[in-house]
Amino acid sequence: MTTTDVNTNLKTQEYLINMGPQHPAAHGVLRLILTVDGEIIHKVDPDLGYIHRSIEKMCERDTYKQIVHLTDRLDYLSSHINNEAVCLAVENALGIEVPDRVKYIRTIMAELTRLASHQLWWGVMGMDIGALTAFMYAFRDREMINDIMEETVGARLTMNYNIPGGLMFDIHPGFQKKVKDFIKHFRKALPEYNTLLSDNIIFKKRLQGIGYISKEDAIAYGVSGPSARGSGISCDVRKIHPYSAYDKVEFNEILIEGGDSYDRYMVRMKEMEESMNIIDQLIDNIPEGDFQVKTPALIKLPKGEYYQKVETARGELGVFIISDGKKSPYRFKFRSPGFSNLSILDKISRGHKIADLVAIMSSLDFVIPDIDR
Amino acid sequence: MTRTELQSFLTSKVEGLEFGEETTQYLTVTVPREKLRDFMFLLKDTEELAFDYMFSLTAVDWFPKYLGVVYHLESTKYRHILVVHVNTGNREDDISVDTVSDIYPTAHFHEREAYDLMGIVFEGHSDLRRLFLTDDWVGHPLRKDYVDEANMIVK
Amino acid sequence: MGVEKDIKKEVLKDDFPGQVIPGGNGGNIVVGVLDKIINWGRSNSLWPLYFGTSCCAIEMMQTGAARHDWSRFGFEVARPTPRQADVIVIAGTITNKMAPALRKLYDQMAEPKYVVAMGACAISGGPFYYNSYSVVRGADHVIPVDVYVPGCPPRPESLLDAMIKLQKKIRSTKNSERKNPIDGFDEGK
Amino acid sequence: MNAIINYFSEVLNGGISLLKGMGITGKHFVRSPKEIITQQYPENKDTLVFGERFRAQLFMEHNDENQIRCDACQTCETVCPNGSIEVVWHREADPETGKKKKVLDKYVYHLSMCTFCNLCVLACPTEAIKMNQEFETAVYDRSELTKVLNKPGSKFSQDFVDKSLEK
Repeated sequence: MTTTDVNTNLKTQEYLINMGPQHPAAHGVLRLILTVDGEIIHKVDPDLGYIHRSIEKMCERDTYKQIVHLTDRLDYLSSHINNEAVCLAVENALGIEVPDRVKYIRTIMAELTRLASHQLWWGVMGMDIGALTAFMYAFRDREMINDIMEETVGARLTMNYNIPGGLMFDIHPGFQKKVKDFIKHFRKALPEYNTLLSDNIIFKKRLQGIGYISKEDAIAYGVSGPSARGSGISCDVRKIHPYSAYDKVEFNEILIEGGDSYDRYMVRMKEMEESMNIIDQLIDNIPEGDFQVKTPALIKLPKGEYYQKVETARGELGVFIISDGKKSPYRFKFRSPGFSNLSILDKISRGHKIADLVAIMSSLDFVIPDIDR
Repeated sequence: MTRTELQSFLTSKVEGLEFGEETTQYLTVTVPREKLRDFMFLLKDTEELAFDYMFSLTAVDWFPKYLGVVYHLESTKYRHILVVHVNTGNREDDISVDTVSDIYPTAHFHEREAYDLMGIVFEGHSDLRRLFLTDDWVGHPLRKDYVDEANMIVK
Repeated sequence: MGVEKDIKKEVLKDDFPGQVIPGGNGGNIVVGVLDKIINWGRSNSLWPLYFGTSCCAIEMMQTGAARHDWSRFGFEVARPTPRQADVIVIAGTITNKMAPALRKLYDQMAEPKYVVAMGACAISGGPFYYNSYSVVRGADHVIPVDVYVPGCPPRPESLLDAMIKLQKKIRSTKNSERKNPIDGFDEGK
Repeated sequence: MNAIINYFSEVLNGGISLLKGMGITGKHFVRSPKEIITQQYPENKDTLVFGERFRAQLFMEHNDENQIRCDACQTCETVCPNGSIEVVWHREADPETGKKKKVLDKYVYHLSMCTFCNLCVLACPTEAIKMNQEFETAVYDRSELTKVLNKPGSKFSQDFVDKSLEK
């Protein structure tokens, strides 16, 4: 028998492996049932619901002002943007135009949230791949954003700063200076990140050519956000359907044609620069004015259907409200970016090894409560 | 295409469509259940429409009449948006809708979610199982008449 | 420790009137010092299990990062496997589907084991207490909890405070009288 | 031949990129102690300052005469999204006017369920409740997290309300 004969005649049997629900690389409580042959993945079957908290059902009993605080807990890394989505949907339905000051502050806050989210993703991605130092650097700089949030909003992570009709408080007097200090610091820190991780040869080898998403697949599976932009699809809601102050700022939509994990990684790294550019353009020009529009104590939306898209750090978040004219919505649906991004996981990880699956999951940047709702 | 163009184009191609009121945010159309798959193929494959991106699939309980599914479609080429409604028959025993998961692969998970939480049966779906809840869960929690005294404390 | 337990059983009779003051033969001093040493060791090398389900996990990670740095107290070795961990920090909501997994993890941990319930969800279900059909109203329905730290999520200092309080609790236990916290838990004792 | 050259150049590049990365950590290692950001938490308790809006738990303001501003209107109870506030009250005839009015018995606050969304504080018409910054709230027993915010014997006072609303 020659060596080739041995290989072809070798009989193997597929078997099942459970990954999760408590797995350090699963970013939470995602359970994947893997069908593997040796170390090669043949099928990935995500088993969700380990953090399904019935938020959509709860929304049907809450008033619109109360719903906002639940959205903090969906995708907690972009909590401000989630709040904004609900508030925008309610404002559009009521026909309220919020003052420019609100729009500017919301946009700055949203970009700060995006920066914080991407920083966390960067640190955790490094950790998943095996580079533990990245975590420390990312969280060092993330604390600065948390401090800014704490001073103006009063909470570090789950902010609940938006209310239908504006903002809960005006910005803190020290807000602008602190944000500028942070941007100044972060402009120096970002090249450090790149030297530490992006240019590292081991890191590149772990990511390049892993988890390829083609353009057609990305659209068909509804992939959005940086994960889709890594395949070269223009899908940035901030550009296509601008909301808040995004139509007043100039920024580039980062598009990389490659489609593998490293490209998705690079999209996010470059997006951080763009976020800083957006903040730079707005921070000195926050117009004077009110930070709130008076809304009735009990908001009742007119009968109908309302949809609002926003771009969170993970992709396109949709809020779909069906109202029957009462104080609570008839049906409240979140189109969460992670849910659609997860649906492609099976397709792109087939044929890869289990260690690569960790890299793919990191590069798609899941937040499980956002998927499970 | 603009909203009115879209509406007239669709009317000329398919019969039996019901369009929503003028005031809705996006153009809304209700499709008869039997025509759903043909309609979706038309939306995706027609050059002028090119609705290739389904960004949301929502199951709704139109209590007490029927259940419904709402599809949000967008074209990545032209950036126009269409909302498609489809309704099941009687809410008690006739709750099936044809699947679109082979036309839009993203619907695969969304339909499983809708089946899990609302109990809509998607005919032709390759793998219709519960997604969030355990397999032995009784009932479909997002329905309006769902009661669960053991797990739910109603305020 | 086991030896002392046996002696006590012999001496104590059921009909003994009044309170029993254990010890008195000098062995107690040795055990007392031993207790201190053991507790000192235990309390300063609490290895947490990596168990973050939702938002609180982020604050837990912040606590482990540079600014707050819980390795100053010996907590830094976050273990993914329950076999090597001493304490579960339940950081996030426990749902009905997750509860068996949590219990399994707890059962797999080696004695002595401790539990910190971090955040409103882990204490009582928090925002999901009412109207939710899939959330466990408090992790202490599933496993015994030693320290509760409220907040949504609690800030890192709060978690550090909770961990310090857990250390205090460990230091004040007498190892001769310690029992497995899960004993009788399911019967509601 | 090419493959061998590629192999060795990759090894070389890999070594360089590793050294670069380690250079950064090395640089941070020898930086001045002023740039150390680690907080010595239990030791620095006296100097620890949070943002002034930071919310850690709800409390009810009492003045020196044990008066409160809460007239048991229950607005906070209605706006609270997760039922962390329960207002227990009874009706009592006002000694001056004879009108029956709500009187607060107990203001029960479930710290274990609160999400610090601040809706109750914003909704309160008399500014009776506020958020404070006492963050060291960890307890050994869950029942300690249910608190009664009004002190025993406290009374509602309209003067107190007027005075603080003037400010």
